Amino acid sequence: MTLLRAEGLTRHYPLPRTRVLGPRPRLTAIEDASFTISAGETLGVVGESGSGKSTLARLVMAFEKPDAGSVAFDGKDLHSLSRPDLRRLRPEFQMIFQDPYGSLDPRRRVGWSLGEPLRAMGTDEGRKIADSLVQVGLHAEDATKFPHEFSGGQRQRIAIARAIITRPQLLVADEAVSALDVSVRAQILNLLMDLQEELGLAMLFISHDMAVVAALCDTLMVLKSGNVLEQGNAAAILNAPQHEYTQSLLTAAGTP
Amino acid sequence: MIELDTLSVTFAAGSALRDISLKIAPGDRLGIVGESGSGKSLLASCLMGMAPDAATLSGTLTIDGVDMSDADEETWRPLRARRVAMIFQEPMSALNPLRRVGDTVAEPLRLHFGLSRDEAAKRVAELFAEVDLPNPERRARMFPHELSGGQRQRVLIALALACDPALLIADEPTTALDANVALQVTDLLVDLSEKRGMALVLISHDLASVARSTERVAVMYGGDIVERGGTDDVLHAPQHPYTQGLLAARPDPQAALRDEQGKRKRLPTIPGNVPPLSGLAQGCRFAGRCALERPDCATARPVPHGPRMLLCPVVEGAA
Amino acid sequence: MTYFILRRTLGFIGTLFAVSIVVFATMNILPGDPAMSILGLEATEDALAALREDLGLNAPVHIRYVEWITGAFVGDFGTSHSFRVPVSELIGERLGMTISLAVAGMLLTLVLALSLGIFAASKHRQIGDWGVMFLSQLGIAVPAFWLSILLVLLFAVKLRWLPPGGFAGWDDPVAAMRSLILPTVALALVQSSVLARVTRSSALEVMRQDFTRTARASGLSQRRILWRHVLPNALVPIVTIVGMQFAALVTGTIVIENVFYLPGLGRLIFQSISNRDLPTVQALVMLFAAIVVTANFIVDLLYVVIDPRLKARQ
Amino acid sequence: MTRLPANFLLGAVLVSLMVGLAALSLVWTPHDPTALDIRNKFADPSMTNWLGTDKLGRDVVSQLMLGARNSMTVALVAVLMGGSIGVVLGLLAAGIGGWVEDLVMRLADLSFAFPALLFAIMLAAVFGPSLSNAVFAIAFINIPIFARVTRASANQIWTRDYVMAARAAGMGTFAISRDHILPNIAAAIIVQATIEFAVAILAEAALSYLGLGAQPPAASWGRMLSEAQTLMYLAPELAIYPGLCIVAAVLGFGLLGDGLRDITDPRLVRER
Repeated sequence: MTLLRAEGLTRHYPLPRTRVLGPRPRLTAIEDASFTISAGETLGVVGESGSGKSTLARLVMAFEKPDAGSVAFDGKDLHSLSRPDLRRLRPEFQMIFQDPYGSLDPRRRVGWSLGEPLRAMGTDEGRKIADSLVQVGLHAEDATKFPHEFSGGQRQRIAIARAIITRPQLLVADEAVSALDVSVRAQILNLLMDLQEELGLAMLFISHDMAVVAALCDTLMVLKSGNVLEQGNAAAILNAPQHEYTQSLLTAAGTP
Repeated sequence: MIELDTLSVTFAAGSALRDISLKIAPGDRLGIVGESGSGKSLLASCLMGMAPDAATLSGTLTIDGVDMSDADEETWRPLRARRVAMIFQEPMSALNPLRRVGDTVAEPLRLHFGLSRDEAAKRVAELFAEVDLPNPERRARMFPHELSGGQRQRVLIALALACDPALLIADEPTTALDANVALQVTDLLVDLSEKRGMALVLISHDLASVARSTERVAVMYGGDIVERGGTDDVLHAPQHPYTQGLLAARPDPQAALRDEQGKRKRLPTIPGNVPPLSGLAQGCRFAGRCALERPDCATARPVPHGPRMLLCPVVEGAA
Repeated sequence: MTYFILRRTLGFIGTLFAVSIVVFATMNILPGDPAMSILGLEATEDALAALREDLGLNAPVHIRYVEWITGAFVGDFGTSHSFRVPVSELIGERLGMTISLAVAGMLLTLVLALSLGIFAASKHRQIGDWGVMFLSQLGIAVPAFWLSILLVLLFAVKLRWLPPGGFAGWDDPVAAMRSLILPTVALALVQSSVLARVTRSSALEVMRQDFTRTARASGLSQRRILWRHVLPNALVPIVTIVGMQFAALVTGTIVIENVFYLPGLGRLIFQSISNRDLPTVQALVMLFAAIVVTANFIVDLLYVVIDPRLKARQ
Repeated sequence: MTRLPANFLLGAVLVSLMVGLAALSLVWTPHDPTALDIRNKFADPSMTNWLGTDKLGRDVVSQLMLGARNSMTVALVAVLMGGSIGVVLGLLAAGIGGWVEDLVMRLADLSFAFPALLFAIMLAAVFGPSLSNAVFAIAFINIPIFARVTRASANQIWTRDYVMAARAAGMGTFAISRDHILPNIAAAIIVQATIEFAVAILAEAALSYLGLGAQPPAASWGRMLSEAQTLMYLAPELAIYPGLCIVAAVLGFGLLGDGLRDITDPRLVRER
């Protein structure tokens, strides 16, 4: 069953003018990207800085509107929903970020931050905060602590706990393990696999590191400078990359 | 050429480097591998005499037979660029944004060798050609913001090479670069080291790039060198539990993704987190996360042993 | 780059235009009867009506604005009704004094601020740094007019080295310079306290950046790094503050002229307030605001010279 | 908590001294500050008049205390007025963005062409000089200052991942501004307010000195100085005390603001 269907997604950013006449220069962040994610499935998006992968995440999260194309979640076109309708739908798709030090409000206790999505939904917090902390391998008592009392890996666990607290169907992860040390990264990747099996989560997993994507994804999409180079079954691409660029990403991720 | 003997660095918060002993001979290519907080970048700044003011050094650091462990800025300055040079992680911020890159590279040439403006410009063009920058004369007149990340890093390498150093320290030189550019830069460093007979110290968290470019490797954890030996030996047959864990935790893109039941394979992990400077154990710093830990590991100072240097009281060292 | 300059120039003209509207509106539309405030509450209705006619107050507001702004464009600011001469003539006679004072003040400010700021940055966390920081903190806290009074007390009243105030004209250049020494010093000490702090902190900021580490790793001396690498990069924020300080400089000049009884525009504006001479006040406020806006415009253009990155980006 | 910085402590001492004097003047002064006693003019400091008397025989200490009250009140009213308008404008600009942000910033740019003194001059020319005009002028110039600081720091917070997470959770612009933006920029605003407090004290003194602020017989440090200036040869010490008071108050708030910045600036904390 298709959960997310993106068609012809295109986004340009205007650049400052350099001359008086003529069209305004623009930067193509992403050009004509189409993909689907089925329920419980993981799509990996690989690309380096400037490939447009973060723009893709913001478009899917409906933080900004595409210049062309559409994103349909559960059959509903996210970018044509009214603001209240979009807000009501938001608990269904959540996001985790790259920098574990920036994704939690430093002035709020962990429990407060975890409760935010619930308050936005207008549901009762009940035991959900404690439950989701335990689910990501932390303790219920951690809710009363502040983010600075945790290490990077633990903070990323908290961010994941916040993202799954509304029991979403889709999780968008933008370079979610890139800032972590290798030894901690494996723990978080395992946690994501556990949660995916327990909750039937679908994931849009964005990374520059082929190795990380390989560990987690069913399908793959390779981006370069806003263009889709190749996409399809992850194992197929990893074993026989069609594109030279994909090959160089694989070499970089290769075993020592 | 450079010899460290039980070099230690202490901050108010705790000890950041502990009894580091290393020898770097001319033409050596040494990799230093570690995660954040392992002390690898601090070690690099010590080799340049650029450790933070708040740090206290003990032990000896010998360059060309002279102990530099408590040398002052004026003693260090003639050595920098001419004996030991360094390149950094962020090629953008490491270049003065208001100067043409050619002028930046020419500056030490004119200062240290007294070259004239024209001689220096000529030498800069040669250096740019040596680091494979296309169209060297034109590049020299550009500002850093007009170059790509890879080109900037090449400019920095040219700057480091300007005064023919005997040792080049590269501190995470490719972390900020895209994958294929990173490969090219790593290969360039190896190439230059071989052609010039220049020693290279490559500091990285990326095992793949260290494997590709170095002959020997030192693995650091919590301010200790926990394992040291030939790069192939260490990376293919790691003996220290930390090195083993670190290598295993890397997902392999070519490996099978799912087990027989169709479930995704979990990655082997090292439990716990990298401890902060103030929370390091008295004994083995890996204590608390180690699978082979014995009761006295956290308190007893491990002694380096084995033909391949190993800092673990539990594992018997082998070659 | 041409586009950048063109856009800034258009913005500059637009700002001047907006400033003129604000000045005109404040002085003409705010509830208040200029005729009444000129003649006082006891004025007869006839006298008020006559003055309103005289000042052209009976025409609709927008017509009066257009007349004022077109006149101002060719240097005609109307007639001062207290001095009975054209406002432009009043301004012309006094402009030299104000400009000399402002330029001298700014130059002394720059010299003091840059040298003290860089000195403090190079002695970061040492006694020299603390000393400069303390003095500048004190300098910011001292009102320029009180500093002037203290200077007069010391150098004019006690030591009798310099005149306490007043200005005898440019005919005797030595006497004229002597009269301007204390005002210039008073103006510059306060201004340079602010600027020295900015210089120090932006120099420290630059010193923390990676390329100073590169310079150090290339074996350059501390001095060379400071003057060749740190200062040029620190100039960008310094120039910004210099632009913003023009507002303070204008204010400072007005105050200082009044403390030292110097016949400049700042003195004129206060005489005009006491005389209820609205056309003169309006013209002067416009002039001062225009100076501030122009200074900021020039600073904007200066960025392009200092920073090659702007040339490329804009 | 680490040791408090020296500038913060010194600032706090000076500020409490000045605020204390101002508060005390509400209930008690050594003498009636406006009571004339011509026979006792220019009295030297004594047990009854600790710092002597002025040209009309008024007690200097009592006048200085009243001046403190005047300064603090003017600064408080002006900074609160200008600051709250500026903060709201800045939050709106950062939260809504687009043309709202452009408009607010254009207006802020425009108002930088008018230093407080020029604004006060215009008001004085139209309405005649008064203390309320001075307060209004000082409040006015605080609006763009706070609008800019608020917008700049708020825009920084708006790019943080935790704000993105809040948006992903379905929080609206107002709720995010209230829950995340304001608490995280509060420190920056308080630091700015403390520094602007010092600036306001200076501005009030200058305006009153020039006759555009407090009118006689109201006591103000600036006005005391303008009176003293005319008597410089007769009683130079009268030109000293009010100036010292201004310096102490401005220095106090300035140091306090710097100290607060040192304490709250995360960059400096990391350095330690």
